[in-house]
Parts: sequence; C-alpha cells; structure tokens
Amino acid sequence: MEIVDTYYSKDEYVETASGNKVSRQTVLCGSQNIVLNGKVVVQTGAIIRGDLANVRTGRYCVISKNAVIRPPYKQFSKGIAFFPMHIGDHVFIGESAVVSASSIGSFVYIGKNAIIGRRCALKDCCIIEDGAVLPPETTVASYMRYTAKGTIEGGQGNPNFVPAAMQDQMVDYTKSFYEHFLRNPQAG
Amino acid sequence: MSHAEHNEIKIMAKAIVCEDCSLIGDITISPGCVIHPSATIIAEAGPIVLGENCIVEEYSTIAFRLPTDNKIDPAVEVRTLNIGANNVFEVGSRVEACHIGEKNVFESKCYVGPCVFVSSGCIIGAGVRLVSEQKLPENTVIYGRNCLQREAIDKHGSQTLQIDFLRKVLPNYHHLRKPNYDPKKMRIAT
Amino acid sequence: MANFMQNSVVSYACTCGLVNPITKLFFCRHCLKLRCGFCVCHEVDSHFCSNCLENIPSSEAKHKKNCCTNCFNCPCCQHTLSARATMVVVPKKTDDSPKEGEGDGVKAVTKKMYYLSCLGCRWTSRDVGIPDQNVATGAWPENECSYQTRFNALLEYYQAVVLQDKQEKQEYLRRKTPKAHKFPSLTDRTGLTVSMIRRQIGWPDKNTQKAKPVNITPSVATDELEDLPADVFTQPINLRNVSNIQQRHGQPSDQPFTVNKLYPQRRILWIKRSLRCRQCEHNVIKPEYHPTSVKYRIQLFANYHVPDVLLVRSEEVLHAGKSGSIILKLTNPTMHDMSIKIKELPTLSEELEMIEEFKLACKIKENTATSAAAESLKSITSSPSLTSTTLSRQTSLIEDPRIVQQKANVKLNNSELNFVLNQRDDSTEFDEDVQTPREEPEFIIWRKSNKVSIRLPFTTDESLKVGDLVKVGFTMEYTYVNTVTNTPTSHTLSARVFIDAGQILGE
Amino acid sequence: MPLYETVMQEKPPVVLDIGTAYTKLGFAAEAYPRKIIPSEVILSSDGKTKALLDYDSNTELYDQFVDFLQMIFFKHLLVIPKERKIVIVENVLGQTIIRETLARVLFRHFEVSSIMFVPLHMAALATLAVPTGIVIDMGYTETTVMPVYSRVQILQAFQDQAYGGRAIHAEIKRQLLEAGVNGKHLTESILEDIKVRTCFVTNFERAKAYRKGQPPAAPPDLEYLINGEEIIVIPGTLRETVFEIMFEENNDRDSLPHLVLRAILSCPVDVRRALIESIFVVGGSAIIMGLLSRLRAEMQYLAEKDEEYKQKLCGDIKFKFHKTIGRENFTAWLGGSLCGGTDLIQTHSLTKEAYVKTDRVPDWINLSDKRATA
Repeated sequence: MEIVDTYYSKDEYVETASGNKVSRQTVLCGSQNIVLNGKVVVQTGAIIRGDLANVRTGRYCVISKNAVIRPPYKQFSKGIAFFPMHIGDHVFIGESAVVSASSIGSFVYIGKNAIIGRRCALKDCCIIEDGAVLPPETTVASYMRYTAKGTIEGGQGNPNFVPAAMQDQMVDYTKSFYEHFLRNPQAG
Repeated sequence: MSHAEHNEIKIMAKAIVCEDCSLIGDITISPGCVIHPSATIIAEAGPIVLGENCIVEEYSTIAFRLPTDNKIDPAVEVRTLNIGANNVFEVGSRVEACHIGEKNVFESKCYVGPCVFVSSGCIIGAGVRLVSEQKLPENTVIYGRNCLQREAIDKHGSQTLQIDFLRKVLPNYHHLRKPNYDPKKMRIAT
Repeated sequence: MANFMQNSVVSYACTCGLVNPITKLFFCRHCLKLRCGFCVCHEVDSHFCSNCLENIPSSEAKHKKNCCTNCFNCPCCQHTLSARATMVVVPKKTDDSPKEGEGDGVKAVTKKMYYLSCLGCRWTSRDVGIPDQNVATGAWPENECSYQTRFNALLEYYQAVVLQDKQEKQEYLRRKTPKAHKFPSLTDRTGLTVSMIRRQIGWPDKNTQKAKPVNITPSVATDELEDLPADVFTQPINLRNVSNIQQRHGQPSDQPFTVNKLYPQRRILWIKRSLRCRQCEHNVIKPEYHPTSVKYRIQLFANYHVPDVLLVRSEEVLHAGKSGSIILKLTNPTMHDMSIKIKELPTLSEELEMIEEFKLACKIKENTATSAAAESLKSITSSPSLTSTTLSRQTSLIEDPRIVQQKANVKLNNSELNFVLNQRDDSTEFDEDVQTPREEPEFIIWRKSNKVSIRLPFTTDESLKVGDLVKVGFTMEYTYVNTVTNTPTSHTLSARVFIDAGQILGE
Repeated sequence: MPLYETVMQEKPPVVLDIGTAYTKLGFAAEAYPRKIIPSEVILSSDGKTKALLDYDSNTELYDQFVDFLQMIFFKHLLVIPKERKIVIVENVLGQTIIRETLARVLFRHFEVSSIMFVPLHMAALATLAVPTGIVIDMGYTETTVMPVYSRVQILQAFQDQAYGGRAIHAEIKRQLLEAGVNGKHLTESILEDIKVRTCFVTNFERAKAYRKGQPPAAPPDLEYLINGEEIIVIPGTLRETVFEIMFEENNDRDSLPHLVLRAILSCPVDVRRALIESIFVVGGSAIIMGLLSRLRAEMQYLAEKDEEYKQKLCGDIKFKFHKTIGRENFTAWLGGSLCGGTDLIQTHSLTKEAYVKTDRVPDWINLSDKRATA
C-alpha cells in the first residue's frame, strides 16, 4: 500500500534550509553537536543527546516519536568517555526506540520499541525488529535481521528475512516517508 | 488527598537536576544524583528519598504508587520510599518497586512492578518485565525475554566515573534546578 | 514504495506457482521468467564471522568446524562475549625465578589481563573458574569431548569391518568370474608362478594386503547403576545453578546439568548465499565477496525488470456482487518504454497448459545439459554403472511448478486495458514538472515520467460475505527489451498479479 | 590407501536425526552433533514459527521440510546440499509419508546425490560395538523397544507406547493445574523447562509407598518464576512423581518395565538371556536422573515376583544396562555418524539415479522391494 500523507501543523515543525523537518517538541540537547544532513524528519518527543557527544545523521533519516538517540559511553580505568555516534543515510528509527549504538550504517531499519545497547554496530542494510533488545556491543552484519526473540536471521542472498534489494527498499521508503510528511494545508 | 498534590522538591547540593524533568510529590534528591531531562519521579503514596549518586535517565519513571484503589488508608502511617545509593535508572525504565537497595541497574525499558522487592547489586535487564510479587536476592541478574535469572558472581563496576563526567558536562548544556535544601542548615534551624 | 516490513497487499505469482511480493522475487534475464526463493538453487558463496566481520576462506572454515577463531558466544544466553581488560596486581615473591625478574626491586607489578564477559547476562569466564589470559584472543579452554578416543576406535573398527567385507565380496566376485586371459600377470592374486615372481622382485605377498581385522572392546553392560543421590529428597535445589535446555544443547558433547560447567562457545560462521536459476543455471544473485559490502556482482531483482504495481487506494466501498474499483500506480523500472495490457487471469486449463509448457522447456534444457554432462562424467568416473544410469534415463528432478493457490474473486469490467509506460529517466527527478498533455484513455488518472496511475474497475463475486477479503487478480502483459543479447530484442512477457482490495462491508 | 579416506576427505556426509521435538544434525565421522535444534521451522511464506511435523497436507509438509532443511544447510552446517551424501537416522516403523516427503525434498529440491536410511535402534546399538541388545528409545511422542540379536532386529518383538516427553509435559501440566496454577502461562517450553530442571525419577521404595497411598516426606517444593509474570510453586511431589506415568501399575501391564519384559519374552528363548544382560536406553527422555536404576529395580522385582515372568524367565536373572558414550539424546545420531563414516555410505545408499527410476523410496515393508534385493 502506498504511504498515506501524514500532516503536521505548521506551528509544531520547523523546516530547515537543508530540508530537515524537526518537531519543536523534541529535546535536542547540545544542538551545536548535532548534525542532520538534510531531509531528516525528527518527530515529536524524540530526544537526541548531542550534549554527551556528537551525533551525526545522513540524509533521509526518520527519527520517530519518542525515540532516544544517545551516544554510547565506555568506561576505562581512568574515566569515562562518550563516543560520537554516526548514522548513515536512509535510516528509519521507529517509535520509542532507544539507540545507543556507536555506529549505524545506511539503509537500516530499526523497529519501534527496539533497544540498541551501548556500542552496538549496525552495518548497512540490516533490520532490527520491533521490540528487539540488543545487548551492548552487538554487531549486526549487513542483511541480518535481529528478531524480537533475540536470534539473528537472514544474511545476504537469503530472500526470506531481509529483502535482497534492501538498499532500494530503504531509499524508496525513507524518501516517500519524507515526501508524504507534509505541512497541514488547512492550518495554513 | 494524595501526596502528589503538593510538590515539595528538596534538592541537595552537588545534585544535577535538569530543568525539564517532572518531579511530582515530596521528593528528596541526595548529593551526587544526576536527573536527566525528561525523567519522571512520582511520589504519590509517600515521600521518595533518592539516595546518593543515582542516575535517572531520559524517559525513565520512578513511581511510588498508591495501591490500586487509589486511597490512602489513614490508619496506616505514610511510608517513605528510600532508594539506596548508586542506582542507575536507564532510558525508558519504569520502576515502581516497593524497595530499592543500592547499586542496582535498571536497564532500558524494563518494568519493575510495585510488588517487587529489589535488594542490592541487582541488574534488571533491558526490556524485562517483572510483575509478580517477589524478593530479588542480592546480585541477581535478570535478563532476556523470558526473565531468566542468574546470580552475578563478578561485581559490576561503579557509576562514579560516569557521574563525574555528567556533573562536568551537563551544566554546560542544560538549565538546572538549584539546590534548595541543606540537611545541616535544616538541623540548625530546628 | 510500500513499507516492506508490513505484509504486502500486492503479490505476483512466480513461475513456480507460489505467490510472493515483488521484493522476494527475482527475474532471470536468460529465461525471461520470474523466480522466487523457493524455485532457485541456493549456494554457499562465502563464509564470514558475523561479529568480527572477517572473511574466512571456505577450506579454512571447514577446518575450523565453521567457527570463528576469535569470537565466542556466551554459554548462558548465547550472546557474543566481549573481552574485558583488567589490571591485575601480580604479587612478586622475593625468591622468584630469574625469568620473571624484570621489574626487579618491585614487590608487585600490575599486568593487563583479559577475561571474557557477556554484556547481556553478565556471565564472565571467571564465573566458571577460567583463569584470565594475557592476550585478548587468548587460549580460552576448549570444551573437549570426553569420549573422543572411544569414538575414534569405534569408527576405525567399523571402517575396517566394512572394508574387509567389501574385499571379501570382491574376492568372491573375482573368483566367480572366469579369467580373461591365460598368461599370469603381476596383479594376479593366485598361482604359484606369480607368487614366485613377486617374491623374486621383492614385492610383498599380496595376501598381506588384506585389511587386518581391528579388534574393539565391546561395551560392557552392568547392573550397578547410579542411584539417585540421597539428598535429592531433602535438599532444596537452586534453579540458578541448574542449566536449562538451550544451555545444554549449546554444548552438545557433554550437555552439563549445572551452570558451572558451561564454557565459552566458539561463534558459528555465517554465509552469503548466491542464488542460481535452476533452469538455465545462471546466477540471479551473487553477492560481493567482502563481508561488509552490501553490493552484488549479479542482482536480478524482479523490481528492476518487471513493472511495479502499487495499490494507491480502493475507490469505493466494496459490496458483494457490486462493482468497485481500485487505483493503482505502475512504475516502469527499465530504460525502455513498455506497452502494458491488463486482462483477466488465465483459466485453470490455461494454467495447466502453462505448467506443461514450462516442464517441457525444462526437460529439453535438462536433456541437452545432461548429455553433455554425462560425456564429461564418463571420462572422469571409474564406475561404469553410474554413467549408464545417467545416460539411460534422465527425468528432470527439478521442482514441479504448482497451480497458483491464490484465487481472485472479482471480474474485471474491461476485458483489456492497454497503455504505454514510459521509460525510466533518472534526470526527471531534478526536472521541472513539464508534462506535455496528450490524448489519454479515460482510465488513466495521471502520468509522470515512468509512473502512471490507473483506475481498475471490477465486479465482485456475489458469493462473498461481509468481512471477506476482496482479491483482485489480473494478468499483466508487458513488453520487455532483453539487453543480454548483442542486439536488444523485444519480448512480450506476462505476470499474474494479485491485490488485496479490502473487505466486503455490510449494508 | 583405504578407499574410505578418499571419501571422507572432501565432503563428509551430513547426518540428520529428525525427531518430533529436537533435530540432531552434524557431519559423519564426528563424535557429536554440531547442533541440537528444536524441530521448528520459520515459514518462508509468512515468517511464522511452527512445529516441523505439524501439517495438514502433503504440500504443507513438503514446504516445511524445504524451509527446515534450508535452515540446516545454510545456517547451521553451511554446506551446499547439492551432490552431497545424506545419512538419515529413522525409526523403522516411522510414518511412510514423512520418509517419502523427506526423500522427495532432498532429491528434488536440494538435489543431494544419495540418502542412506539408518534404522534408529541399530544405529544406537552400533555405538556400543555389541551385536546383541535390547534398545529402548525414549523420545518425545513415544517410547519404543527393539530387541536386536546378532545385528538383526527382531521385528516381531517390537513394542511401543505413547509415553515420552509429551506425556510427561501433559502430566506436569495436569498436576500444576490441580495445584491451582493459572494455566495460561504453562506453555510447552515452560513445561519442558520444569521437567528438565526440577524433575527426577524416584526410587522403587518410595514409588511403592506412593502407590500404597502412604506418600513419604516429599522433596522440597520449589518457587518457579514464569517470565517475570508469576511465581508458581512446584510441589515436591510433582517433581518426584511425574515420571510415574511410565511406571504406573495397571491391568494392561503396559508400563515401561512391562514393555521391556514383554519385548524380551516375544523373542526366541535362546536369545532372551543375551538380551537381559544387554539393555540400552537412549533418547532425550532417558537423560532424566534416576531412570535407569529405577527401571532395573522394577524389572528385577517383576522377574522375581511376578508369576508370569517368573515362569518364563527361569534361572538367575540379572538385568544389565549399557552406558552411552556421549548423551542419550544423540546416541542414535552417533550411530548414524559411524555408519556415514564408513564405506557403507557408498554401497548402501539410495542414489539419486535409483530414485529417479522409481520415484519412490524402497521400504523394507514393501514386498516388491524385497524381491529386488533377493
């Protein structure tokens, strides 16, 4: 089914010059450390913790309602350090997901209520199912699907868990999500 | 009649409490605590005293709830929920436990129901839901979808280093609530 | 594009008869047919570790029992273990041996030691008493199989028994068959002359070549069995110390009952698959070699070649026996214009005909392929029986195509809809939208570069009840330009498309 | 150089023991299976998980086998099934449809070069290197008893009963429901966990006391947490008595000891003693603590006290049991691994070419197949 248009009120969202659509009802801490590379949608209630470390997203990312993007920390013997977090292009982060990964590749789909533990590495073209819990330092390789049960399925060339054309799918999906996320024409 | 109706927030010195968190009821925040933005503490059934060096992260909720019938039995003395020191409440955790000792970690999006007695050194894993009435012995680790339990033999590290870092960094980016309570002064005053 | 995480409402019938969304389909450019995961041949392309993302050559993978040498899984929760470093103070004795007397004069030295730790359930290698290691990829104890020697003895025994049996059979056969020639040869087994000649040359007596029977001590049964431990009736058990079934199966050779016997498990490797068309043996998918690469060397996805049908919405409320219509969006993914014809699905007899045709096509290919294969086989194989069977009769052993299970329950109002779908042009994305108006059939709602939106009217079956799903099905004929051959040739291909149009509503 | 080495070096045959509850899989000539996995399949059609041998139509079973074997080859064993030899450990009296479908899937869909079917009981006995014994396989759906004399299965003495893991799970559930536990949490996996981690087979004395209605002091009760939702109490009597369904005294005389004795008595007189002194219990349900000693004690008792058995088994009867190498749940697989490691794989397999000719699997029960070999 084609994505239906979603409308937002003009008052709530700010559209930046690079095409980012960011809700005002978000907590973007340390906004000078947050780079949204254009055409990124950040929905109501999302939190991005730029104060802890730099956060950088690629183009056409979707950060859904109440998702928390939180750079990961690592404890050393002498102190603690928060690491910057990189998110690739065409990444979808579902509602209320908690993301503390150290890197997220491009064309990644993170389901709603997923928990991505500290310093996880999500490679290009992987899927995290709704409600999946990734313990810290998990690597999810390309074309893998991390299930809500905690198992990893799929792999490149296996057509059953991650679409073989995941890259195209995610490009289409995030693009059409962006294009159908429109300002409410009635509210002016 | 509930306690939540009059807010009385006592923040002690050296506690970092971000402005946009919601604190409802009679809450005492001890020195060294870090309350991140969008955290919620609800003291409904009685006062909550948050012990030293606790971390409460975004979207986490600590609640001292009324019993289900929403009434306070006037005959029973109002109990204070004393939360021990060095606890960590990670992003999106919901903790309503009737007792919380020291050095526990409540990982992301876990839920701990009001009938749970959490002793010390426990780790409630990410996404775990604990509802049934139970007492968690010390150093219990609960993990996984099916809430499997085991006993941690190795002690997990302390959070002091993280608190040091947060105490340095957070004031640069956030409006903080001012400390308004000094137990020493109060003692002198009385 | 629809959300691929949801169940797709539009599906295509594969050549093999299974119905799949287009994202799960492939298009063989050589057979010009749709293929799905079921009807292609899966192959292991390359091995890699899904944790450290290192590529492991398949011979090495086999040698390592398909396990990664560096990565371990938690025996408790099957998550990956991480190596943790700690500073350990190693006490120094004054009478220490000279080889460790580096930091002379110091009473204690700190040393970096590693242990394995699970961040999911907080299991550590210290829990089971594994000493810390000097290097992160240290010599973690392997869980050894306690009965390996017994097993090897058994295997050797049976191999010898079978071999002996075989030799006896051969001997028997040889004795039964009459001699082919009169003169003694060196390979002959009997006869005095031969044996003398052999001895003169210094060759061993051939009788010694016989496999020696290997002896094995058979298992001894006993009537002294372990009784239940007495405390089982009195002592409470601590469930935290008893392993569960997953943990036991994770260590198949010994399957410990208690958690203190669980050891780190080597992480099993993962593979990339390549998919091959069974009919023409060409790859439809071949991934790039490198584990972190997401590219393909060959990628014949259906949505690169077949027009993509998308349901925009159902126009009207659907009632049984009444007419309704759906709005579709079709996209041409190719660089050539397509003329499209939408018509009714084939009838059952037509479908059976298609299946027969397909089988026939397979058989012809198979026969030509196998006769060639048999030729080559003949030269390499020593077993004549094998060749003869291959040659004598070759029924193709590939999957029989099935009749499509999915059935449409509507009738299209128009017997045929014809229109042209423009070629894809990537530059249009940046162009101003200048559409030259042209004469369009009335069912076309709008048109933009390689996309077109159409209205498809139909009448639902009268037998449908309230709440039933309306399935719209049609055959979509499209022209496809094949660029595999030197001179591009145009073909008319067809795909069977099924769409969930929604439920029948009450009055 | 012995012939078998050439075979073994390149492509070791794949050995599969597909059970109702768990599937054991690995390579021939290896001492233990690579994996023991639940016999469940994630359907490629809709992504749902379902039991492998739960099916409505042949096509459904076929598709489930395809998905299941696909997972085995490409996720667990990481080999290309095409042109590979397969060893299947099977129950001699298993369902023909499963056998046929499995062969069809392997030959048609995966294009394997040959399949060798190994009878389960023989395979299990092979791990002992003894020619004679009575093999008791305690699986999930049933318990089967097969006497083997001098490497020949005595088929007419074969016995089976429907108690195995499934019956035990049902009994645990029954007792828990009786104790007032909410049934909604008692899923198959929880029941299995309770069985595996808390239950045992009690000794004969205590069992007799239970039968008389004078239960001895029960073992301690146990608190058991189900999914963080609920804590249930597992009564000590449950832990001790769930396995009693296998030993229940009744007029049918079909408890486990009776079953074994009956199998022995169905054999010719002169092989009985050999069988009595070579009993071998295998299968996943046999791992439970205390089973062997209880079985021995009860059989010994019956042989001495029961009139029927006393008459037929004369002399000094001593039931003797073998110990497995490895764990009981993969003993049959181990036998398959041994068979697959020898040249039998060359001579005794059903090749693709032979399968193409007839399009069916030869079966010992089918007379036409006997004619062919004779």
